Amino acid sequence: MNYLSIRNLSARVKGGGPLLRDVSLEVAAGEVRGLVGESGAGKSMIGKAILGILPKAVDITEGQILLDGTDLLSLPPAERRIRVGASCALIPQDPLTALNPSRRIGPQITDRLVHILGWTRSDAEARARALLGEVQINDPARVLRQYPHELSGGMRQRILIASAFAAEPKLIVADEPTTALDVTVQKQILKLIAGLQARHGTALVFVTHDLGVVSKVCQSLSVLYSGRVVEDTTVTDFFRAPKHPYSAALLAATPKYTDPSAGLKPVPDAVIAAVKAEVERG
Amino acid sequence: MADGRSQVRRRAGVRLWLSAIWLLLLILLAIFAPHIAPKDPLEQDLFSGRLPPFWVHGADKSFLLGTDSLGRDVLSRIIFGTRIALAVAFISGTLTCIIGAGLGLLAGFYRGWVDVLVSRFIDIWMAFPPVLFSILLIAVIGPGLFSIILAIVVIDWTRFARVIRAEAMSQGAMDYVASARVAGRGKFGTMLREILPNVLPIIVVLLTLEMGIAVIVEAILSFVNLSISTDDPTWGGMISEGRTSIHQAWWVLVFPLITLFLTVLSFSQLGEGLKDRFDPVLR
Amino acid sequence: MALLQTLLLRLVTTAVTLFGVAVIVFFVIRVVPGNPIAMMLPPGATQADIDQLTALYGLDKSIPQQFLIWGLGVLHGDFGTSITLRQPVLALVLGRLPATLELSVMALVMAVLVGGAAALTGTRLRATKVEGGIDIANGMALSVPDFLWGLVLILVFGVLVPVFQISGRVTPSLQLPFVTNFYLVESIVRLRFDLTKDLLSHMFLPAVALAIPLAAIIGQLLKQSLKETMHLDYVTLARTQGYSEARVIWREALPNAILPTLTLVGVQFTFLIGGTVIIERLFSYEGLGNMAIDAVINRDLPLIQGIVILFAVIFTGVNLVVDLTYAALNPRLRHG
Amino acid sequence: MNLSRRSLLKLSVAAVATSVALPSFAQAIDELVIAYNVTLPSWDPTTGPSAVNPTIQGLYQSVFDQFILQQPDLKPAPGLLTEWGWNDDKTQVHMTVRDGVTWHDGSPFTAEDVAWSLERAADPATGNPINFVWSSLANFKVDGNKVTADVKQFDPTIFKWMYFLTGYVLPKAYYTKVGAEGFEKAPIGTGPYMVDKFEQNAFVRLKANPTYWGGKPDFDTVTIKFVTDAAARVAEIEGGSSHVTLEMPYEEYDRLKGSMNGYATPVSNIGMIFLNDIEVMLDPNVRKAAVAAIDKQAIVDRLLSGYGVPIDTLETPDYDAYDASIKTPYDPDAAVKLLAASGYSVDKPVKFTIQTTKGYMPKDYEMIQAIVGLWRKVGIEATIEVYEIAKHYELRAADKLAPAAFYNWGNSVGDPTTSTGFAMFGPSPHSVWDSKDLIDMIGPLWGEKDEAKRIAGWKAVDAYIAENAYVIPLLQYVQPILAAKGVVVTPHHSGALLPHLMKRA
Repeated sequence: MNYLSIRNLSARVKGGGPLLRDVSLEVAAGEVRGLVGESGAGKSMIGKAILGILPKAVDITEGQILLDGTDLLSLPPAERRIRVGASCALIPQDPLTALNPSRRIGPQITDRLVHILGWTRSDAEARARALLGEVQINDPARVLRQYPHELSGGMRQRILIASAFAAEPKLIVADEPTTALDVTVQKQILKLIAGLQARHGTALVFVTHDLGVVSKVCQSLSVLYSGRVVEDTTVTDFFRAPKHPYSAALLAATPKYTDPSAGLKPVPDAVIAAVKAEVERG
Repeated sequence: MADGRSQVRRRAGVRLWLSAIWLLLLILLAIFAPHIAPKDPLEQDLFSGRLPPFWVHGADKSFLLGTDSLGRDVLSRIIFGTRIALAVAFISGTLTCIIGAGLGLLAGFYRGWVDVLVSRFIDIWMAFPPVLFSILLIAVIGPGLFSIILAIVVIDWTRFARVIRAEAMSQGAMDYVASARVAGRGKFGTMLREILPNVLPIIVVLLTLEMGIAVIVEAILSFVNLSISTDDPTWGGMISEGRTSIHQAWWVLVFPLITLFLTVLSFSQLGEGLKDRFDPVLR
Repeated sequence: MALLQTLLLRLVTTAVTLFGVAVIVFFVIRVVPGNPIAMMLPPGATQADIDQLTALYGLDKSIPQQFLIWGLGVLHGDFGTSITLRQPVLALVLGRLPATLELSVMALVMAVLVGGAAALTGTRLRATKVEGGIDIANGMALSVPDFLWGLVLILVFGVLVPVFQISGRVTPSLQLPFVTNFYLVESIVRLRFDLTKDLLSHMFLPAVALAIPLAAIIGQLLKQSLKETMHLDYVTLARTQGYSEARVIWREALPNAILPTLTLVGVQFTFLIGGTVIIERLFSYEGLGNMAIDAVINRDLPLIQGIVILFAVIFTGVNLVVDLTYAALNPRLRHG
Repeated sequence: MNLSRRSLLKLSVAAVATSVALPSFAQAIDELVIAYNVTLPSWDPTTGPSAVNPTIQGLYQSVFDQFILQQPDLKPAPGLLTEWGWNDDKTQVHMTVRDGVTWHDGSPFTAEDVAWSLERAADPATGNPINFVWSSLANFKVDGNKVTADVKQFDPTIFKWMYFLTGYVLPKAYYTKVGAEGFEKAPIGTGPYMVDKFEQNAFVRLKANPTYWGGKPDFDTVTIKFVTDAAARVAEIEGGSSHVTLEMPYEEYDRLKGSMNGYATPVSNIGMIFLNDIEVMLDPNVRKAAVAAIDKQAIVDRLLSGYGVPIDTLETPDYDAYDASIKTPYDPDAAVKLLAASGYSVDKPVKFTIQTTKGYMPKDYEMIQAIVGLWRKVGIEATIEVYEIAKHYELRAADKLAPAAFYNWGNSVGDPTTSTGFAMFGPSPHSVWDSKDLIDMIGPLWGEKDEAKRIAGWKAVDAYIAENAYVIPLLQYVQPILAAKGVVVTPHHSGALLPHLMKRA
């Protein structure tokens, strides 16, 4: 039984157009699944749906989100909150705004362990120090007492990652965790996430528009276009021979490290028209 | 490619429309007062004093909302009172806005000694207790429409100045201003063409709120018996006159109060509505 | 070090502000028609009497001269004697300040509680009928002048349902063992809760009348600031961690939303003290405001001067305190 | 002076309550609470602005005694002075001082206190506003319980001032010991009540003076709360937190008098319109038309719920020089004819400004609005200008009042000099009409030694003023007083509300 299985999930804006169209997705325990697509394709919307943080103006019209066998959508809000809080975590996109400016780093990691998971304060603090070590922060005790504005973007993202893994979640949703960082720091952060994921065996849903990132971190991926999953395959098969024309075009539009002079080919209009038609047909 | 976010339409502001309609109604009343008002607001008849509104027993149908202690028609006085209320609201509102926003813009954008001077001026001005200062002011220049407007402008311009100065400062720090300067435009030109348009929405919002406040200040000054000296009817004057015979002729106080209340409410809801409309990021 | 430097700068600017206020008030009230001497002329007084009385109160000298005398006096604590009350102005004004301060602080506390609750509920139930209702209530509270709220309260609680006292600050027949003029504070300190009850029963209605518009303003500002904070990432992150909506608002959004509202509350507080003039008049509450109106009506120049200067000191003082608390609360400023 | 049946009804009968008594007053009142309409600025009744403020004299008369006692009907009676008068050629005055009286601190009251009080009033340095009257007496001599003084300049009203503004006796020993500021903090007098506790602008608690020469008052403790807002005063008495209050709107008096003891007494305070001898007012037709066009009875009945006595001269029925035969009847047609004679009409009205206070006296502003309305019907267009009472004094002292200016003139002594005299005598800074004919007519009356001749002289002046319409007298104010069932009040025609005249029902 897969840890996370999304079945025929559709969502629309209140009094507006569709956002997700009949999305189905399976993620086994410990698996790293990439969600790929152009911005606005609905990939981060799926992440938000799993964690239950969809904007108020978005309604889920049908479908199920089974987490470890239980459909989150059928649970009463309070129970769903506790279950997600205990077993899932989010690595946010922009570290600069994802930490509460008026509170120290320490409590922002330990509070959740104490309040939601019922740990003792001392265990929580020990855990926080350990995790900061795992994300290569050399003086954890001092950092725990500092305020967010005293730290760089890279440091903050490390703290957020540490905070996510601290609760030993079964599933982590990483919502484009490196987009807001500059390139040099990106590589370190990706290596960090991959390392921690392997060690902790956490299932990871990795939302990104960068196929390069997918190739380095993910085992499988789903390609999305305008709210619909157009292809669902393993990373190796995708890069060897993408089945769907849109996937192939997408791959072609990505710079190859191996052959920099190959030049970029934008997704041809014909392909766009075809996939649009397919998606509209529903 | 349908991006969900752009379709989140702002819920049509019912309150916004209601307040706009009420204010339009007032403007019409003010302009066509002589034709609309059933009676001459100043005409007295001591022997038909304190007649109740039409639906109450013992009413005189020709006085729809009853008469005050001097036998003047309450409805006509409210209608003519609209003229003074809107005059006070628009004139003092605009003046406050021009002076306050102007100084605020200069201080916020030019910084330096201009900012120091204006800020000191604001501090000194805000150190005066508002109501007491207006009483003193009116004692100097004597009561009357002009002095009320002056009193409101003198007290409230600091409200504009402070907000616009802060806004101009934050806008001034933004990149689009630097790029305009790089494009060789003079400092004053930049302020007018770059900063002002972005600060304008807030000015408009503050302006509508200020108009509401002006109407209330006129009512407060009437309570302290310093409002308009002439016979011309003002809502504030009617409310303070109606106060003494609240038990016998409640309508003399209640109807102008309702009108004042709806007007000020409309101004504030209009201000709120505009604030949401102008807000760049759709909430 | 930075904090000390800003403090010094602030003190200098405060001094400049106070001096500016003193000069302006001094000249404005001397230009006011209706000099106090004319007030005292009984039937039959002759021009000689007028000159003699004017000299007695030192009003015959030129205005700059009068300002100099007054200024020197102020430097060593003598603000002159009130013409109508025939007592030193400083003693009068300081004697009355505690009553107004207590009333204003009580009104502020009420406003913060009610306004805060309205903002939190408005945010918690945003985009629902409840929030619409709260907005309307805020609008209504602001659309009626506070003296009319006072009137309504007098009619309802003074006459129809006589639950609260409607005039004065304390029941005259009570023996007050107080040393300072801070009756409320001292009654609590001395554990005389019977007196506290009586004081509160007198202060409740005027405080409510003052608090209503202020609560609306605080409610609107805090809700606006809260709603903006609710969209920030760290709030969303907290939701994913399992915190309930209410706790998210209380723990994450509120602390960061309070800061911008604080400065505005500081400013409103000084307007509040200025605004007590009307409410004190209506409730015959013997604070600074009530004395101020009599001073203006009777053209008691030294007293008006003293009252306005005191208001200026309070205003600049409150501003200073607000700025310091803002710096203290805001970690970015505290840790340099 | 015609009294319509309706207003007569209201005046003569004290409306004793018949319907159900207010529950909270069933039991007897041990501590009387009065809601007073003005605050007491200072305790020295002889200096500063409060010394000439008529509305405060009631508070002073509860604690201090005047040289001579004024009875509720304004007539004088023996007070601290049992006997007083001039010598034959009126070059000296003599006074006999009552004995067996003590100050509130127990010290004895002697002739020394009387002499010292008079000397102090005569001394310009103390700032007594009525100095010009008291300085007409000099070199006071005390002999046992007799005080004599020389008359530097004969003033026929000197003894009347002894029961009028600043005519109070202060304790010589105590005052010299504690000084002005000490006296302000702990004032003592010989009056019916002693000051127990005073809270500025809030209240004063009085304790009955057990050894008062006029008999110990009924209520042992009296609290006078200063409640300047009329609506608040009404709420005080209706809500039961005060037993007696005064000066509430007449409509409220009518509403509440049924369920309480109500008293409506004409007092020594009149509403009038000064006419300034400038602009259009120089034309007698305009002045006479202005007077004839005012229906004073209608204004009293409609605006003041009938509480007011229309008057045609500056004297009220209680005053010494009152002459009922002087009439200026309401005659709008005559007004139109008079105006036509000077070329004015409803279409081409005469224009001038009328100044008035707003909210200073009951319905002052509404009365002027009503008068302007009446004037508009006959061809007079007056624009109203509102000013504060302080500005009125300023303009009057500088003789810069508008052609017409509303004012109220208090005169609890009832003597013509302090009403018609000071209001109409050119040289006095208080007069507004300064024509030579009136100055010559009033001049000799100041020093007239023969009382009958003096009064007759003033009556002639009043008639002359009415005939030439040099001023527009309007009405004598009626003071409304409401008291709980358990309290019977004796109103004083001077308008002073005196706790020691209040008895338990």
